[in-house]
Amino acid sequence: MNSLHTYLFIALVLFCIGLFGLLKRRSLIGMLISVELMLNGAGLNFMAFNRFLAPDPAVGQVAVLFIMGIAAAEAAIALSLILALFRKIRSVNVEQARQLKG
Amino acid sequence: MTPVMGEYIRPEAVAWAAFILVTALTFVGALIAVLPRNIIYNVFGLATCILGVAGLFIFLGSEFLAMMEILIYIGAISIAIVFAIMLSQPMHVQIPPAWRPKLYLSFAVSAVVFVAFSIIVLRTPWEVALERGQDWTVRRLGELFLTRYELLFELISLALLVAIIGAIITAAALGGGRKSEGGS
Amino acid sequence: MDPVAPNGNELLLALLAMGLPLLSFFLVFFVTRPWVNLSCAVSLVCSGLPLSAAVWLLAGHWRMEAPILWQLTWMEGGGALVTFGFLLDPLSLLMLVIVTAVSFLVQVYSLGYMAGDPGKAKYYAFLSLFAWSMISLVLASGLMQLYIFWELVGLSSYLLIGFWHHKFSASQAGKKAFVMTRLGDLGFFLGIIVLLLNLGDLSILGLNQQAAARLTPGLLTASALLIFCGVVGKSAQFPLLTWLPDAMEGPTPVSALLHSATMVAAGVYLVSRLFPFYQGSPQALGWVLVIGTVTMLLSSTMAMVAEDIKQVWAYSTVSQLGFMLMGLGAGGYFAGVYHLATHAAFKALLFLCSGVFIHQYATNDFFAMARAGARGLKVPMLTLTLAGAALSGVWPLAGFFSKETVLAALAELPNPAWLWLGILGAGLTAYYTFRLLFVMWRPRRLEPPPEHGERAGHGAHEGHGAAVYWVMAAPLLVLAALTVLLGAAGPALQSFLAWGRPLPAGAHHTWLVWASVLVVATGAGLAWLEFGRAGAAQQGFLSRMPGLWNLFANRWYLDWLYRWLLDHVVYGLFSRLFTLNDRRVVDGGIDGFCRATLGAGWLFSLLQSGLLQYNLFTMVLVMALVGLYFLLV
Amino acid sequence: MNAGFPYLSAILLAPALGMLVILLLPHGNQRAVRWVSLVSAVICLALSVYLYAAYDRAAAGLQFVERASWVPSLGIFYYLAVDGINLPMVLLTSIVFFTGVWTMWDLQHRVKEFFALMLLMVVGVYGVFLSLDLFFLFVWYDVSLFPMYPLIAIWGSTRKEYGALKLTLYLLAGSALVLPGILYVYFQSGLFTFDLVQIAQAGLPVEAQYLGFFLFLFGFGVLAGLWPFHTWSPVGHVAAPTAVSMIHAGVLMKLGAYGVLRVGMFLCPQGLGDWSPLFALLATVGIVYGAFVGLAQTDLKYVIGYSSVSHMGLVSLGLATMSQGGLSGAVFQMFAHGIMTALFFSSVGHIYDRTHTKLIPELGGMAKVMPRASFFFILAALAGIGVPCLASFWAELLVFIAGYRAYPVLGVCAVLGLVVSALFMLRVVQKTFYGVKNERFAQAGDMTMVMIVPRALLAGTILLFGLLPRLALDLINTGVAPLVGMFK
Repeated sequence: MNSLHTYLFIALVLFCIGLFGLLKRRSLIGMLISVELMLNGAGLNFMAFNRFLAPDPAVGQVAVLFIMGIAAAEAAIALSLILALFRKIRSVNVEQARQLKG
Repeated sequence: MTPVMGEYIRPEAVAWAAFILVTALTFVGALIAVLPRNIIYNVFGLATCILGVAGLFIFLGSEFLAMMEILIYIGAISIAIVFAIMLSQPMHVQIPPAWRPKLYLSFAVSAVVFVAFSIIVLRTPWEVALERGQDWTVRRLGELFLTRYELLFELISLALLVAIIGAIITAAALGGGRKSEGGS
Repeated sequence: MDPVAPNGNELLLALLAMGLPLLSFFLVFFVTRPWVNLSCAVSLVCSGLPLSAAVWLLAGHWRMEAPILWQLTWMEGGGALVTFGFLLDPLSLLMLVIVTAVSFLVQVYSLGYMAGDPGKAKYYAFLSLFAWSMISLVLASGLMQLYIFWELVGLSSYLLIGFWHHKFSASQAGKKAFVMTRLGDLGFFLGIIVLLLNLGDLSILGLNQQAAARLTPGLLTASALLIFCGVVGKSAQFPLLTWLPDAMEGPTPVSALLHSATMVAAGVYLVSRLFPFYQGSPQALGWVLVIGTVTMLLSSTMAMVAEDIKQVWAYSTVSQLGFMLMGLGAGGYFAGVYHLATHAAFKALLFLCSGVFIHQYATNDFFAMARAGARGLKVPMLTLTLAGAALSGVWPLAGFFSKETVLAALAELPNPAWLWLGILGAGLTAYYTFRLLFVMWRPRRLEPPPEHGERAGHGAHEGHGAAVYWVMAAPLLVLAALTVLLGAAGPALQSFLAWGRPLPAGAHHTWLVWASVLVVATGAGLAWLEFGRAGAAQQGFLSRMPGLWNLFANRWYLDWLYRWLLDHVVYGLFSRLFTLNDRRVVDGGIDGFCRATLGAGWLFSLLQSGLLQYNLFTMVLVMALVGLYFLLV
Repeated sequence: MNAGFPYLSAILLAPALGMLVILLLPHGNQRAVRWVSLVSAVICLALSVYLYAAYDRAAAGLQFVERASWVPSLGIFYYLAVDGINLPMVLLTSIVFFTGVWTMWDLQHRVKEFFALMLLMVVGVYGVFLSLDLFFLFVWYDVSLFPMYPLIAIWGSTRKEYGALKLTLYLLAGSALVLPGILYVYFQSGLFTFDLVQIAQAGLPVEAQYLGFFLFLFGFGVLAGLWPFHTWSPVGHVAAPTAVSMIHAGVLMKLGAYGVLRVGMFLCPQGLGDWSPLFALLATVGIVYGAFVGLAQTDLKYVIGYSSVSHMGLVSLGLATMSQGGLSGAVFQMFAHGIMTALFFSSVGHIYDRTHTKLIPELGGMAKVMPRASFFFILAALAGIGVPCLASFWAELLVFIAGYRAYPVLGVCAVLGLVVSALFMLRVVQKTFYGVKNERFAQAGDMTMVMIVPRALLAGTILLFGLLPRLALDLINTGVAPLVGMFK
């Protein structure tokens, strides 16, 4: 409970579950949720280092706050893109969005 | 009151139980956020997971962050996602079952990443800083934001602003553009 | 005998002889071709003047003491020096006179023979080219120059044999002549290269004087034999002898030129030209003797069954050339050259006479000619008989003396077999010559002359007047006179060719003369029995032996063999396989490679699916692996 | 020699300016287009003949040098000069260019584009022959290759797109080897200059020469029709329009051999020593193989194409012998073959224009129908057989002597190829021109006097250099001699 490794592994598992979801989900919203999971994993990592290693406990918290801010921004942008795409192709299935294929 | 409880239930045990609870909350939430095909379940999974992470933050010593986590993720992002779902995806539209190889491939890639990171975690000789500050107060955070990390703070504010404006424009203009295109 | 430089007079005459025919060729071919008579005149002048120059030179140098040499550098590079010039010595002067005389006479004769042919001017241009090449060949000062004009002689004969090229057989014969002689020239060329690389000096004088001393015997024999390959091709010796009978497809005067003084004579001339060189290698001379003998007997047998008058003479040419080579191979330098000279006279005569008949009766079959009344044409008939007698070696004609010299040379050889084979050949010659003569003189029945049908190749026949007849007859008379006179000129020529020095008197074989006279008489008598006497069946004894008849009539199946080789090896095997290889393997390989490239492009284009998650897979995977790599290594 | 009129630049500029003028002319003005091309061709021809005459054979070496620094930091120079090797090539280019323009006088289809592209190609060819700077040489090389594609694909005949594509791909593959070769040499020399003469004088390390020559041999060898990279050439010849075939077979293939000589052998003389047996073997195979394959062809242009393969094999064999005679012979053969092939294609072009076929079985008796065209073809065929007193004979003579000296067995095989080539040329002549007149083409006209001029120029050149080989060889020997010195 009080070891760095425990937290790092929890964060890692969270990250990998998020990654798995990101790769697997075809729903854009599902992918967005997975990205949030990954971000949380990263934030957890920061806090773990902050708690066990860092010289100044405030710095890690700052970083996590930044991550949250970025996550919020990203979510906003992503959701708006999803909505725009949905209007275009009437679906949020990423496999339908294949305009990049030559 | 505490000593009484301490006779029967030791604080460490309570802490362990709590830790296990939040960890389980995190993992189960994450899995629910990823696995089911119904998107609403996913959002609930995300919320559950966030609660677990907030708990972990408390264990890591920052109640403030735990609070912020719940506030931002559950209060803002999850709600936004729910709105997006409502706006975009009719609940009855079924997404066809996943293509199996893709599932395996995703799992394999995640596993590889997991292994890679595990090795990194295990092989890195983590060293504790020589002097460690003990100031966990929110005041300290606020000071830092306005002094050392001022520029970053400004930047993230700007990024948020731009993101919000961008979101509005994308959501409105792209869709609107299509409409006006259709109309003209 | 170091060569001397020519004085102005000699230089002028020799260059005149070499240059005028070339001038005439260019003039006639490119300028005066539309005006036929003018072209003929130009050509005649340009072959008459060299004749006078040649006679003048010969007369002026009857007692010459040292060869006259004049040369320029024609080309130089990489250690190969090609000179252009002339070498005047008894042999080349004699040959020059023969060549110019025959070509002049042939040109005069052609005035009548080719009258009315639409390509007459072009024909005269080619004749000039032919004369130029042959004269330059004869006078060549170096082996390379000789080779160059040797090839040009081949080219001109190609053009002339295939002159009536709308006939398939004519163009085929021209091609055959060129390619077969080219095959021999291959050896000649390699021989020259061998000499060049090992000796560095290709001048004829140098070769004759020093080659034997400076080359190892093996190299000497090898180069001599390689050069002899060229002779085999050009003089139509075994095994490359079949092109010459086919070359009859050309106009008859061309055959006369080809057979007497130019094309085929070049081969024998080359051996005599390099005779001291050949003497350095007894093995090479031995081969010359063998090839000559085989050719002579082989072609004599072919002549015995031929029914085309020109074919008979063609086979006889081949056999006589073999006979000359026998003489040279036996070491009889004078014998070979003398026979070459007399043969040029009477063989030209034979062809020109035959030409008159062919022109008159529009057939080549002498049985048909005889039936049509050939003996009515007195001048050609008499001269034909004279020339035929000379060919078979009847005293006192030129052929008799030259044949005796060759036989005498053969008698010097330790092995008497050569002599007997030579005498046998003389008998066969007498037989087939008299066979033809008797058939011509004593036809079985006379027929009215056939209508002048369309005989391909002979333009219009409007010019049968007396003028044409006499234009064609005059050269016959000149040649007939030569045929008679050359016999008496033997000793004079001998001393001329030996630089005026008295020769060691060879043993006189009186019995040899009688033996050969007897053999000739036997041959002629046999011909009389079968063809000449009243009521003769006019069928040779060979017709009772169909196997032999077929063998001889099919040229010992040599042609068949060549055809087979060409069809099945050259075309069927190499050409076909290489072409297949080119289409399938080389080209197909490249096309396959291109298709594979396109296929690979298609395969890779599958990756570009537009599915972002696959890109993501790759990205993450690569990042993880790179991270692992840096951690673990 | 630095001062004075810049003749070489003028040669380079004449067609370039001609092309610009043609591009600026209004559409539809075909007469003007033709005249501009002809004028630029005449200027080039006159300048080349002047250079050929004015070149000081006694002094030898590089003359009419024009050298200016272009990009000093990379060591690129604008460096033009002629010597005994490229001067005959320049003359050849001018003759073929001039006759090519005249031959295409009657072209009706997209005249402006055709002549513009043709002039562009010629600029490239001149550039390659005149430049002594590797960078420029490569650029000009590609400039001369690129117009081939549209020229064949638009104005060509039989399977034109296929032929054009194949040709372009092959040649670009070749230049894809040349470029690394040039860069390799550039860096290995340590001088960081593209100046060919400087690099050659400084000399390259032996190992670098080994690889460098390999790259140049196969890079340029593709363009020289080196066996087995030759199949583009018959296909391309067949597809190309007359003048393009003339320039292509007459000049462009020489670019390859010239490249091997000028770049490969100049810079990597020792590398050549290691590769020369292979080079000679490929060359000899090409000689014999080309002749045999030519024997089986039924399309006149294919026949000529394969004869080119065979004759270019002779060039390669000459180069591979590394001797004075072989190199002189090779250079002379490039010249003689260029003129000869141009005459071939020019005559065939006329026949094709009039009869609309070039299949040998369909023709026949052409000597009666069009005696002039037949004369020129037969003359070219005789030159191809190696008849003495025609230009190629001397070249072949030198190559055979040198070839036999260096590689006796291959030399004999190559001489054997001569008989086969005689067989196949005469076969074509017989089947096409001799025999009974084909009534179908009885009305097909012969060449007019105007159309004779270019052919007569080519035929005259063959005869002139055949009768007086020293006109060319004395010059070529001076150019080759220093090179031979480098091999020792």
